[in-house]
Amino acid sequence: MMILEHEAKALLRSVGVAVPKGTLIKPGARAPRVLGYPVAVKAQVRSGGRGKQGGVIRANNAAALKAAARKLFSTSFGDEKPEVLLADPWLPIDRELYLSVTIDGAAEGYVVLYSPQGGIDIESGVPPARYPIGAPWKFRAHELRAVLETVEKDFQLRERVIFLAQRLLETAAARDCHTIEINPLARLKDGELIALDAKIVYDDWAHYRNADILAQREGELRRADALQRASLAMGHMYVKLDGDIALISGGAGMTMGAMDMIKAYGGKPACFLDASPGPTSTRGYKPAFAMLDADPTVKVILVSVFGGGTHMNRVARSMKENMAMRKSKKPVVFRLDGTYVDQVPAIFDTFGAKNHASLETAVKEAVKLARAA
Amino acid sequence: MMILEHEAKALLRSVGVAVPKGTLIKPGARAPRVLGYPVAVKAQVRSGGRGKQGGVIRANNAAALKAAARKLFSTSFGDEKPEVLLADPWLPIDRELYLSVTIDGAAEGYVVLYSPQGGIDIESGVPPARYPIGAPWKFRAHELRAVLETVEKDFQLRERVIFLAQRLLETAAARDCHTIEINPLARLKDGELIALDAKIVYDDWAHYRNADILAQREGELRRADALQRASLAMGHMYVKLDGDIALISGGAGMTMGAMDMIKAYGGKPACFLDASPGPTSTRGYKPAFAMLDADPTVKVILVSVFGGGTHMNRVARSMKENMAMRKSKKPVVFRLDGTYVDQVPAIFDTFGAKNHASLETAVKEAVKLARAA
Amino acid sequence: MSILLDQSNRVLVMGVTGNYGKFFVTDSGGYGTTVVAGVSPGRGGSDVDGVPVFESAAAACMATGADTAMVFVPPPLVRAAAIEAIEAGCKLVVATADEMPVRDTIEIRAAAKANGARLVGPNSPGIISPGKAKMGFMPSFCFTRGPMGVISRSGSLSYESSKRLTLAGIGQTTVIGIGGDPVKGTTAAEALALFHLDPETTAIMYLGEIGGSEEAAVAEYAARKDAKPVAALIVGKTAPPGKKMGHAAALVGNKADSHAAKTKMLAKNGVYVCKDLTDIVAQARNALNAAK
Amino acid sequence: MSILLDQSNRVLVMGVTGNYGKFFVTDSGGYGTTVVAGVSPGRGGSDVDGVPVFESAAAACMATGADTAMVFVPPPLVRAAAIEAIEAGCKLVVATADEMPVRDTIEIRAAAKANGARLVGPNSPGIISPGKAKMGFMPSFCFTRGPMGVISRSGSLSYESSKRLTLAGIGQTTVIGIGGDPVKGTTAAEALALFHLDPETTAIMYLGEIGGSEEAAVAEYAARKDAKPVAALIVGKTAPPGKKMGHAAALVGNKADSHAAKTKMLAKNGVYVCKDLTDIVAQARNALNAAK
Repeated sequence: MMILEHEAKALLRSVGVAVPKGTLIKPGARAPRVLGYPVAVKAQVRSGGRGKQGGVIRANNAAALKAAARKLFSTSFGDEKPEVLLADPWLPIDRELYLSVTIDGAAEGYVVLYSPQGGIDIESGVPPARYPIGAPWKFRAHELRAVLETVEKDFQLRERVIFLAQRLLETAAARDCHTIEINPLARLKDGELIALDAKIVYDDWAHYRNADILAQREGELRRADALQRASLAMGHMYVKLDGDIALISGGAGMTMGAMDMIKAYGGKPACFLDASPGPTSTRGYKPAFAMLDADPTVKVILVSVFGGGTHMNRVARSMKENMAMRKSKKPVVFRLDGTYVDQVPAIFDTFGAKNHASLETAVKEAVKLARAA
Repeated sequence: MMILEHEAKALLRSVGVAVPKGTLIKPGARAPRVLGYPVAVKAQVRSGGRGKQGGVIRANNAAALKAAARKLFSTSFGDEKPEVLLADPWLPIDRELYLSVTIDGAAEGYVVLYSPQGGIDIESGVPPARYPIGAPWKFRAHELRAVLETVEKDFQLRERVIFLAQRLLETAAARDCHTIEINPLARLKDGELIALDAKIVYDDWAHYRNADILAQREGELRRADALQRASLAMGHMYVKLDGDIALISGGAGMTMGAMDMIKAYGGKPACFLDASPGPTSTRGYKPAFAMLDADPTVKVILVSVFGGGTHMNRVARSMKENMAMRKSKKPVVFRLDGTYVDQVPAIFDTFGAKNHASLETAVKEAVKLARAA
Repeated sequence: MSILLDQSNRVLVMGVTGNYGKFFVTDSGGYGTTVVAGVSPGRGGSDVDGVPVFESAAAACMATGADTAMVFVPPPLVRAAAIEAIEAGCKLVVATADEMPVRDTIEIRAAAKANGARLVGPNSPGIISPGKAKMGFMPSFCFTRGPMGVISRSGSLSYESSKRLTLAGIGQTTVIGIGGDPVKGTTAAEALALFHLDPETTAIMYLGEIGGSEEAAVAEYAARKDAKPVAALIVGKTAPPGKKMGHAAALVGNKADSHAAKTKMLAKNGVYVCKDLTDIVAQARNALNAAK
Repeated sequence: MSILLDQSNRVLVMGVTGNYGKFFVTDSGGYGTTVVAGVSPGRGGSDVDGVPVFESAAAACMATGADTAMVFVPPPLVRAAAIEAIEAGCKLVVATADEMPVRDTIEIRAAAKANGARLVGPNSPGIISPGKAKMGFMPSFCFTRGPMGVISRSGSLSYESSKRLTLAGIGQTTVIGIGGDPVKGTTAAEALALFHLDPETTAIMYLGEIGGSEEAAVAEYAARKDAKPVAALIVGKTAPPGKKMGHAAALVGNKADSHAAKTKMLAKNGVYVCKDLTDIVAQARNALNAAK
């Protein structure tokens, strides 16, 4: 998961990377004390494109800072309102660069990306130079130097970038970061490099060896609404969409495949919900139903599971339990297939449910029911 | 440098290692709130053997905790009084183990040490089992398992130890620790492993990539007295001894060699002072003289430098400057040798100093002067 | 023929005494997989359903000639178990676990490379060569022997698709789940290279997703003059940009990641692109016909 | 003969355009060292005192046949420069820098091992084969050619001791500074093995310290039946326990680390132990006489 800019900068500072001496501003706090003016007042949100959405305001004095804070606290970026702001000193920049370390399948591991022109338009410019590393201990300064030779002509700057890149790579590996991106990385008038912005994406699954990641996951749960929280706590992957046919599925690919088919048959999926992760997926359906039953935009629930290691007899029994517990009258359409699917009809018969033999017929029925609702 | 137990435990907790939920106690603070009784009240000092010196006191209630705190704050361990105490819950221990990861020349890098019997008598028992790793990415759980097979019969415990050892190894490498030692590592009644004590020694020279190390170095300077601080800030290595002939030397081996010779000729060295580190060693002699001149136990100063990269003409000129600046009348004996030593006599002549041709004659004169003082 | 796996693989199960390990011995052994050994530290000397259990992969390989490993240990332990199997001499290691830190996968891949071995997974259903052997929990009835090589980023989707092919009479040489993580033991490009060399595989079905760069490799392969015909289904048409759809790699981060861009690129390079799941059989037939 | 270094080594200077690099080219070149190239990224194409400067070690080795590297870059950069030189083909790399994180040394050692190369240092004066070549800043007048191999954990102490030997007419085949850090590019054991095989070296002088485990390796070597005679000086008799004496490794942590324990162990294994610096020449003579 992505952490906030000020958190990313604190991590970078702790590993010897230069970052501006910023001040955190909380809502309703008294006039924040900053080290001097002007400052860049920056909304701390996870969604991208903040710069282009007015999420960074220059303030030349205390009054302007206060006004900027008021404005940013009342603005939404993506679907996210900032809970905190960062006021960084406005530094005299000589040049804006782009530097990141990220995970890359083709590189079989980590990759360094560098562009001599950083900033908010990085995605529309020339693609960054790419140094594939693989396993972290394979980083070689001289290999990165060879990659940068034609891209960055200023050799003193180049050497600083190489040194910094190794710091980022080692940090990404040590702290289980998927991505550490510095954009812009600024060269100040005195030649020093400083991270004006920072984006860090943690590897969720390293939570057992990194207390920061654990805390971020807990923060994510805290921010979720109560119904979603129970489902997230089960390890489910849930993304709300704007349709009315909710999907409880297993496996990311299968879930997307079913979503696409709902659309193809004229319906609109209400969510992506992959309920397969976690060891207790059969019991885990309970919070999924609770969440979707409580969601007023959901008209129909389609359960579509094609299991290998997940056994369909257990899923069918779980469905029986869940149907017995539910208070909602929203219709549920079932399509189970996979290991022990032959045992499903007998179980379904005991509570009058029907198991569709194909995804097509299940989707068609769900679409029909949604229209009728 | 070594950090305090509570700092080490905080670092371990941040990387997913179980440590007791302790409470910090500062001197003069109000009655500390702990999570429950009994607690182990532990002096936070860097010197070893704390347990045997009464630095850990069990307290069964608030009054006992207060008494323990008062006692520990007024006790010296080695030459160190605790500035803070740690009150840890007193846990139901099933067994005490020993586990550490440290640097080892023969291993060409890191080594894991494990003993099924931990605790304060670890050094007098059977030496721990040893798994040499070398470079950190060469750690192999199955190799460690083979080392532990005959040492630790409880295979479930063994598996936990292996998993923890890898965590410590990765942390040592990522955070530039010379040593991470958990002694005792306790197995609780429920089978869980928890670090009851923790010792971490940082690699001083990694300060540029680890802000913790930088902060610890700054703490070290802060704790030093003002005169020592200037010398330490130069990068000098200073250890106070109980004699009266102060030594300003260059190179650790040469300095010890000169100390030993002072002793052999009937004198007593007042310090180990290796003034060679750092790029400005010639200018760097100034704080060394200031410190030693101000030290009432020092009667004579012996300057003994045998330089290769350090050029003797520059050292001689620095001595001239320092002698001109000094207000102290303490005698100084010189023995410079090495690169450009041929230029020394001419420089020394300009301020009436004599350069001894051999360490023997210099030491003899220093011993004579110390006796006469 | 098939790729990577058939009855000649001598399979070692890491974590054989756990629930998954035990089930695998029965289920997979029943399918035809040659399961020869298991490893479970502390439990060496016992057996699981007749399969001998060893203290270490080295001991297991030495005693049984195991050359292939199936890893069933909790995610934090997969790295150690997989590398142990690789260094004991296993040339194919399958790890189905999800929830694995990507750094661990990177380290396993590096160990595999250094030892001339191959990892399949993680976060993958495994691999099956229908009628011969399977390494994973895929429902066997979905698969049948035939000429189609199948590569999938997603488990359930590979069952769903293979069942459709099977019901339509289109069998598979091997179905390999390359997994949903950003770093894979075996990439689409590597799986394609293997199918390319397999004489029995006449056409290839690729089951992909939004996000990641695997699909670029598929297009690149299809563009080769000597390529076998490729059909492909890309799911995630209805996924909103910027959201991770379950798989760590399934995220539309930039234009090239989107469903539209991927299907366009694939079609441009001669891939038979399925419009959705219902179109699988038709495009598979097109690919097979093109191979004739 | 000598070990590791003579005029046939073709030396590359990493960081040649810095002050140390420039001084080295002049000083060491003047002594006889064959300095053939320098590396300084961004300054390729220039020269330092006639020595051509390249952008990379690979380019330098290719153009000049350099096989040995001297590293003069700031401590945080030593790891990168040393590994670059090793991977460009240098079989001997000398790093004199102190203040190096030990993890960096570990990584250089691993790279050296993987490439069949050897590191000398760090935190070391370097290595000199008197009358032939030197890699370091040692004062040349302290050294002369002769039969004694010298191994030292400390720079200045090796100058002091070698000067005493030289003045007494006892020359040296090679004087190698193994350095004061806990992990060394070349350990005492490795240096002993090299001197053991060098036909010109008839006896060995070892200059050690309290702390660390190098002295155990010296005793072990001396105990061999075919060992060449060894003399040794251990400094730090007056050092208090538990205090680090400058070198990271010079710390009496347990009984075996102490001066008394080390000298006793050495003497027991037949080493001629010097009581202090003034005893160096006498014990060196004893060792040389024993070799006759």
